[in-house]
Amino acid sequence: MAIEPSADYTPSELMTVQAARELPDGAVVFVGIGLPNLACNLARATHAPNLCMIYESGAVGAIPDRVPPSIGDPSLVTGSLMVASMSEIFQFFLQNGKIEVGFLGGAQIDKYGNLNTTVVGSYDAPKVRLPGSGGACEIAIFAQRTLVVMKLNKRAFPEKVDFITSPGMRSLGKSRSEWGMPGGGPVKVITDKCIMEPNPTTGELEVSALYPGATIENVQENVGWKLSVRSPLGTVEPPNATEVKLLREVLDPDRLHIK
Amino acid sequence: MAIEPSADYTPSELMTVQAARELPDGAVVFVGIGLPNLACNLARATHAPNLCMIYESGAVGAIPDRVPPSIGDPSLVTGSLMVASMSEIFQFFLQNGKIEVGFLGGAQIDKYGNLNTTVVGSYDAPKVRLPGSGGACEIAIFAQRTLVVMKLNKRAFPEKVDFITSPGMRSLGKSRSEWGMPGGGPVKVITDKCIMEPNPTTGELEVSALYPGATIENVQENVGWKLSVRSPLGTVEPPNATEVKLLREVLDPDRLHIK
Amino acid sequence: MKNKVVNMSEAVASLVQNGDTLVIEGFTHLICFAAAHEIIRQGKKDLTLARLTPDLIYDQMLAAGTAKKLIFSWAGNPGVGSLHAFRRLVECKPRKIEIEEYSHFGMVARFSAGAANLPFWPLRNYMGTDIPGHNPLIKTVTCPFTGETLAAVPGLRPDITVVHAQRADRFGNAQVWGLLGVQKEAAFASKRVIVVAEELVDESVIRNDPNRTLIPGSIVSAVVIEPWGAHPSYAQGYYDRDNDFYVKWDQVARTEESLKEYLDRYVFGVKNRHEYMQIQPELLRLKAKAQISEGVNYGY
Amino acid sequence: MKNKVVNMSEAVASLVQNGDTLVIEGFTHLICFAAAHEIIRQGKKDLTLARLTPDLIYDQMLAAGTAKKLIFSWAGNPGVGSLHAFRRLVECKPRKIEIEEYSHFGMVARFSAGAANLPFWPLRNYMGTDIPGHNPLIKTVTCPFTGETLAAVPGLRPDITVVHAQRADRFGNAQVWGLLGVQKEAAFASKRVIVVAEELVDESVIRNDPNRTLIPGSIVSAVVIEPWGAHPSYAQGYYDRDNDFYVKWDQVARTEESLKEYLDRYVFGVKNRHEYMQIQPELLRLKAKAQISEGVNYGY
Repeated sequence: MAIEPSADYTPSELMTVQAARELPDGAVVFVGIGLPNLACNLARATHAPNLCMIYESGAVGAIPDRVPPSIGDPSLVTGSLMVASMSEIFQFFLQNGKIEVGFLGGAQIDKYGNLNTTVVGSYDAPKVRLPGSGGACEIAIFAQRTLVVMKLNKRAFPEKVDFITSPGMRSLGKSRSEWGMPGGGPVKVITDKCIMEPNPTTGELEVSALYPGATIENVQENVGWKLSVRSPLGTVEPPNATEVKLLREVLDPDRLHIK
Repeated sequence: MAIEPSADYTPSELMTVQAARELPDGAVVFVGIGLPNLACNLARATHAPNLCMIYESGAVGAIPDRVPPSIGDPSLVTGSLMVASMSEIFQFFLQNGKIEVGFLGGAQIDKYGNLNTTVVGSYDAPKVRLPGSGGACEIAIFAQRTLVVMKLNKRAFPEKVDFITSPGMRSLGKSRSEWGMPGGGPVKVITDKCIMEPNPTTGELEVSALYPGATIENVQENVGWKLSVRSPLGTVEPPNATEVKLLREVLDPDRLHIK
Repeated sequence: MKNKVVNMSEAVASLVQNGDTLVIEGFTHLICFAAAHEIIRQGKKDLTLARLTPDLIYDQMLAAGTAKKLIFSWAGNPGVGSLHAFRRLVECKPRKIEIEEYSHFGMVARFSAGAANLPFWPLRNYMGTDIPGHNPLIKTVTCPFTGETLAAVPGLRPDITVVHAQRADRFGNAQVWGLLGVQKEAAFASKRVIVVAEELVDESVIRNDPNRTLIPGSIVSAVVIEPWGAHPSYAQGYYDRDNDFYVKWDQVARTEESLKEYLDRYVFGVKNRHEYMQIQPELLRLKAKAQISEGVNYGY
Repeated sequence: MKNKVVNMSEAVASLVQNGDTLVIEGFTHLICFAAAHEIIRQGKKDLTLARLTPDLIYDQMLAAGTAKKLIFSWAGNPGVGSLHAFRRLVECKPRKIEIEEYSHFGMVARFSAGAANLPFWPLRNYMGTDIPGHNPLIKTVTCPFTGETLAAVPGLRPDITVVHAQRADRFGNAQVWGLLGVQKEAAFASKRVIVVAEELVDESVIRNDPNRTLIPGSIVSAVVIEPWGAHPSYAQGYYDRDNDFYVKWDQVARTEESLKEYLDRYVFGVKNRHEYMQIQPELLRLKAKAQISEGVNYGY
């Protein structure tokens, strides 16, 4: 595999590559659509050929031969290892702790990694009504760990979300362990400028690595709470030429997800 | 179909024919092995071609091409309409009230139609340890009605069973409705000398019809409680030649179940 | 068993009542738009619509005024964005429809309880979220063995459920492959069931492979044979999902006017699914390619 | 994924520990006698054996002294009569093994709860029966919506479950058709899973028909390829049930001596299933006849 760095890459490509690298070979991953799906396929095409991709629609071990526009695409079934009913997906896989990594995103994430995909404004008089939980609530509760992929933006990173759809490290006044949540919660938040990780004591998201060219000030001005910064700060390997080529030519040639 | 009466028939044949006649065309029947299985197949071959036979093993709409020696026989699957998991059989079919008729038998039946297939003697020091409930307990509770097929015998028809595996019309001091049991209970007990039915008020089994040649005294001497007798007593059509021929030549040619 | 085959118009007229709790399930796969369109055409109203993903199908039914309430867990246009008709009804105070909201797991649990005839279903969910705070039907139950507190949702027993299947016989024995969603649970939970199939097959085809049967004819009230009945959703092995239509819907539904034009042309403007397909011959491009599985031995 | 294929001796040695709660499921169909025999040969002991129908397989394991406890719902010889080794252990006071007894529905519920990682499972059962009076693990739970009292059984989480399948790939993706029993629930409930298959197939065979997959390789610890591994039980499409053997067992098990002779010859007297079949060439008469299902289209 080429390790030459890519001459150019977009923020979406950078995020996708970072997410892909978080997936160890052989892991059982609960995949959402869009960038997470691309990240999984990129991992499969590079360092993790045995990644097991599971979709809430019931497809297990999917190997889609096109970019699936939805998590229930027929291409996720053809050639997959198993079709599970949704009752099995939620009870026997998720609630039973068989999902190692879950991907999440949302309209808002707050300083404890709580995600909102339900409503901007108040529930009874919404400014924007979002789709709601889908499986996100239970992915956040049960997956052994979750990865959040979201672009930085002051409105998307408030100190407190308008509605907690998917709980993070601390929600409604209690920590995950106080709530008795089985999964590990959001271990990494992958943004377009940095990576955040929860503080092991407080559960607050703090900057753990900056991307090449980004500054803490860049990040802070897009985030609604006072950011802590880890010391020493981790480094991030930029996308290499192979990864970018795969994304552009094989995995998302029509640029459905990578802008 | 010939309606000429059969020149001869055995008590088992008589019981099987009586049971078959209780099955309306199109009914969904939960089938056990032995005489109930024969009765269902006889009904299918005569007046009820659309009987839907369901087995606790998961076979739905079975049309076995041999006499199945067990309720999990492969012949129940080949050519059946559906294979359900046992979780579906017990939850979606039985508990959900979708079974119209259930067949039961046992080592003992008492005056309220309670059945014992668990133990003769005490549970902790059994005289005879029987197999136990299997699905009988829940068939008794959930089937819209049950049919019991058992030969008369004083030890088999005690006033009170040693262990209630499958509740009848009244058990542990309460009626079915007081217990909140969804199914209708044992509407008929088909023996080799008579048919018994529960008294609508007390729930006690009483003689509702006598077979040709049998007397109340014959019956009473084999039963451990003082029998009430309905008036007028119903009549029972003996097996006809077609029924006996089917049983002997087609449905149980090796006399596995009919002795 | 008796022959239950009727046409969609007869099935909807006789089995869907105003005020019913109606379920048309199918997770991305096998969503029966043909039934929804006929319900709209017949002017059914005051329905409570339940479904994990309301999707375009309930966006259309909401826009057409058939519903008074929505029970759901994800109200979006999959892979595209918002459901605009839905949003117009709920982004106002007071809302123009009632909503009752869960997560997918909660909806699956409600159908599972319904199918098992249980009054509730336990799940380890919803702690630390705002979901139960806005839905009084999410309660808790205490485990009699461990003392743990679990979430509980009530069983859902629809009046009528429409199950779209790849094939069925005339008695309603229905076979499905590919994604299964919660169609089996929804059907067993329901008082009445309409099976809509792409293809009518002889009973012998069903009996040839009984492990493929999703629901037995014994719980089915009517069978409708409706090729392409799931478009713009898909039927594995029959036709692909019309992803372009899902993208286009984002524009169509953006205003009440353009949505009404759509309904006038494609729902009220046709008598049935056959006419719907006739005015869109280009849809035949979605016909599935062949990738046939191998048989297995059921002999003994 | 890594290749998990090992032989039965290795699988049992590394994955079955003395004192484990062990499940070998399969309702009449796909009961893995090959695994039971190897467990007996290796002298495993103090096992808690759980299974709906102990059947001949646990009668043999009980007779061989592998178990301290039995969890079950129907302990008979299906279609024949009694399990004599079982009866010798329980028709005495005090019993020579512990027993914990349910009905089938109760056992199904215990496995379902285990697979779903729930501490209990609710069911409307056991009212008016003597079963809960002899099993303190059958309790009640109150519905938080209706106030009804339901029965509840605790989740069962075996240490090790053996699933016999018609075919599997080397990663443990296992396919089953015909009767499904509670094998899926038992496998998902279990900490460790051994898949035993009649036939090793390439991953592409599994991917050719994903709706037939009962359990995914991701929950499987080891794969054993063991043709005829279920005899005297059966594997649909591979061989018929040996009904004669079930009848014969009634005599074999009637005395401790004749049962010991059986074990000496057919279990201890052979190294593995291959030898077991070699000394009984007449069993090949049970080979299944062909009745092949037709394929379905997975294309789009």
